[in-house]
Amino acid sequence: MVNNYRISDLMTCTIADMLEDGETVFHGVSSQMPMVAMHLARHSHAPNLVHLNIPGGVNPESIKKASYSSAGADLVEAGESNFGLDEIFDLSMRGKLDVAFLGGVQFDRHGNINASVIGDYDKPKVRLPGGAGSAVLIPTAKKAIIWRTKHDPRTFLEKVDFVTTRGNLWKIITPLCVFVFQNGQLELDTIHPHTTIEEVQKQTGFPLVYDEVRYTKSPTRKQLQILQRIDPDDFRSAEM
Amino acid sequence: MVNNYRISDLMTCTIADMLEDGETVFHGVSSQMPMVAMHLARHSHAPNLVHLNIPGGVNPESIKKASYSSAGADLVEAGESNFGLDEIFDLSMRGKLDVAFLGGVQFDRHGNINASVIGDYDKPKVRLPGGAGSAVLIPTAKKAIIWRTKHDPRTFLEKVDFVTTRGNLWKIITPLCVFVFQNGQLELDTIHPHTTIEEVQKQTGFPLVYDEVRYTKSPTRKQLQILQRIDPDDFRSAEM
Amino acid sequence: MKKLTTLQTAVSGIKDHATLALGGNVLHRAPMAFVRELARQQKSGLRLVKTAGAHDIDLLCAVDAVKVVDAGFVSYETVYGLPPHYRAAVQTGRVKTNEHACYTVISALRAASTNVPFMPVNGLKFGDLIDRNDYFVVVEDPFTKEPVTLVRAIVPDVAVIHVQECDEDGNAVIIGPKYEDVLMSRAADKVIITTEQVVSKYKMKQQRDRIAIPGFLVEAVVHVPKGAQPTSCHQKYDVDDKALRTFLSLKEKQEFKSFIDSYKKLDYGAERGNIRW
Amino acid sequence: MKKLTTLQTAVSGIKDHATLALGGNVLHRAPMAFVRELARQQKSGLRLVKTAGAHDIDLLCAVDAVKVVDAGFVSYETVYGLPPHYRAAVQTGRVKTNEHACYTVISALRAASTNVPFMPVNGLKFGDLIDRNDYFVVVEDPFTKEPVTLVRAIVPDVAVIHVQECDEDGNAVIIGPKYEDVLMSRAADKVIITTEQVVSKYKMKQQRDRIAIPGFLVEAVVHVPKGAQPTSCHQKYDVDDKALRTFLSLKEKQEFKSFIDSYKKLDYGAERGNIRW
Repeated sequence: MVNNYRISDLMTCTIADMLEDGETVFHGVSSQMPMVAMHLARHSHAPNLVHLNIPGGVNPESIKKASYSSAGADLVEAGESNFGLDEIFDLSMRGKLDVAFLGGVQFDRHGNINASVIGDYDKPKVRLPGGAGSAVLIPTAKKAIIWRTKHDPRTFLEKVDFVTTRGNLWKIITPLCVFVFQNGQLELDTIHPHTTIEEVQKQTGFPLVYDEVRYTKSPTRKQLQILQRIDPDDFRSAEM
Repeated sequence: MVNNYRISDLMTCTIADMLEDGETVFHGVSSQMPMVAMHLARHSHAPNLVHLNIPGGVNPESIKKASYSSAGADLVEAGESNFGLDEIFDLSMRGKLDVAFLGGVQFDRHGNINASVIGDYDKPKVRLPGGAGSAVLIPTAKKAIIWRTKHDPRTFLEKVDFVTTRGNLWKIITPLCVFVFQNGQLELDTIHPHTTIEEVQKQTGFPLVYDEVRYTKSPTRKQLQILQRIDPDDFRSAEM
Repeated sequence: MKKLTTLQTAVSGIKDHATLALGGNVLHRAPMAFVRELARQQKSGLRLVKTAGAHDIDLLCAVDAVKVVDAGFVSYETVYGLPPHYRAAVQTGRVKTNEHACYTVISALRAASTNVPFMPVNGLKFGDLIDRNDYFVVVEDPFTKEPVTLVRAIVPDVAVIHVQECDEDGNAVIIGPKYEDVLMSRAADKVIITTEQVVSKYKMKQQRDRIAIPGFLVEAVVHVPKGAQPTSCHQKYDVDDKALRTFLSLKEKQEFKSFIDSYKKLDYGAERGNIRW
Repeated sequence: MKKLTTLQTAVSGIKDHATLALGGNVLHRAPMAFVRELARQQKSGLRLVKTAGAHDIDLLCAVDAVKVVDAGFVSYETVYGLPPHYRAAVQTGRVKTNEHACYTVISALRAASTNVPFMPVNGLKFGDLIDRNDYFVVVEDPFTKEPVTLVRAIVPDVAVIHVQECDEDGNAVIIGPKYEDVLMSRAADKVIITTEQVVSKYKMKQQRDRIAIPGFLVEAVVHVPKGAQPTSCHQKYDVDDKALRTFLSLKEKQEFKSFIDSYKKLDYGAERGNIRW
């Protein structure tokens, strides 16, 4: 047990722990945290994980140059082969993408995800960036993992304004907790060591569902050491 | 006017004369004669003709190594870029393939083409090789040209056993004549200098349609010289 | 069949209300010089097609050149945040967003590239996008009788693609990720290439296996070094952080104009012979 | 996750009645060692998928291993003429031919690669193939109300592809024309690579832009130098004229067996260490 870690470290390590050896895993644009987490997994328990990304570099050896982007050419230059975005989508359609990392802005207890609009679809109050691949990847990837660096009642709410998609949502990780989608609803999986169940409930716009309060495992010393080495410029904290 | 040419030379030069500068032109497998004709056109009146082929070499500089095949890697090695068969089909679907060279075994006066079977489709008397791309290229290429090295009443007949396809058939060239498909029927365009209208009629299983008997232009001295240079191993006669 | 032309001439051929597919992805290899010239020539009513756009779509929305955006995602990347001009244009109703799932843009372009009216899409099974967008429809598969979602074809009038190397015949090499550019070049009715370098036909032939877009598909070639700035162009330059931040801080019409005009020298440089080929 | 295996083991995993996509085209880069081992192991009821086949399909028809052929064209090239064993098998009703238009094989594989039940095909508009084959159907386009022809997906159980270079992870380089091999590797449920050379991961990484099939799609890698003979393998060997003429002259079951067995030494050579990697 170590204490010298930040929330971004905890989240990154928790994401890495969700990944199994040999899985094919995709992340999109503006996805530095999952990208680092995938590398952490490859450098620890999942050396045969297949890392796929938008520019199409399979298993980039290093992510140190990925800087502001997680869709840049560096991932191709460092890759061991090329597999472009169109092919990754096709792979997921064929049921052969194990894990997809995706975003979203609103989430409700029924596992609905909104990345499209706040307000009316045709005349929105807020036009969001859009779901990118979510609407086809969340229904087809075997496990969809959402990460959010914000956790408040406007993000996790009773009913989303618009259903961009739903489907094989597996886990959602936030700065406060991990949700798991099971039994047709978003249930609390673990809360992070630095928070309380009251705090998580206060920041969540629907009643939390759980049997007992479990805590997220803290990063190990080894994980933090690897992080230091593979992500020295701290891209994992870019969104924090 | 020269006389020291063979039927294969005449056919090859006649085919070349059908091609215009700047056109995109495709030939398939076992298509040495059109392949040589395309090169003849590129070396005379159509330097900007775009030569497309199954292995995907765009505008191969030389066809001297094509030997027994017109689908071999030599066409790629000598090409200026790559454009594979799937892409050529797509191009034709988009209405951007100007000319396609195709084969066939039976042809009738209504422009129907059979490359599939003699006899019943499910239990054929003779199973033919199949229409290859014909069934999608003849309806979509702007002009389809058929070449045959055989001209007899079993090839040109009243009614084909099976309609593999029909569509934008433009011309058919044989050792005896050139047919043109117009007014919804196969009409006689020209007969070759060495034959007679009686001979052509005798070898054709339906009544010839023509206003007057016109003769196919003989190869020019220049064309024969170019042929000698670009096809020294006489691939153009492979089927004769 | 001279294909080499000037930026102004190439852009002057674009009609108002044209459907344009823009190459690159988010902040990478967007055809920005072409986009800026569209703004300078005050094109309007454009329909923009891209899986994931950023500065290109945002800039054209800022100058009111856009009517419809077909995209899966429109945003700058993490450090630059959301696209203010695109959002304002959509929220005030000036621009209509056809929200796609990125893949459905790809599917719609694939339909165009094979000239069929629609493409079936697995995966688009749940959610409001299917109901709210009239370019999706669910039908019964005639073979299995199961429901299947179709997306309608999108045929761009022009695909505009910025590349690192091109010869005068239009044979184009893309170094690094190609994103949807190859597909766009097959889906569009016409293809315009803007290029960092115009290389000799001889040099191009030496690297023919790297050619992503064969010349016979290309209508026009424009020599514009730095033509993707302020987005990145692999092996040539990185994102221009300062320029992007400047643009994102602008609010007024006159400011957009000044920003766009500040690139004039760069965008027209090669034509004036200031930059050697 | 060891992928390197022997020819016998790789073939032993193929079930009777499996649907196999065979790489290469007519007399070029057909996976002949694998095909011969299918014959040796007396597989039966196979469904073969290929745009244009020749010796591969003809040989498997000769030994009665085939039930269905999905292809646009089956024939040797000009100098060798028609495929006698395929024709005899079809004409006696032992083999059913699903005649395609080459492109419709591509379309059916594209449908498989995107996991949709069918693919719309422009161009297939006229003729008896549409009516006589139940894998084509004409429906009304829901967007335009025009008729459109659909071809049903073909999902190969296994794609078998012979390449020049592959590493032990399955990253495969095809030198020269790729034909439909890349598509097949995406359409099939499993991919088996037979390869002239097994190269180091280091060497493969140096040429990563030439990789046609990334390793993570590949189930098994079999080292079989000369594995395409008597068809050609670009930059390795040309068509074996004598062997093809010999095969075409054969008539009896025992003759086929002898012909196939005459390749045993070659086909198993690398496993026995007779051929250096």
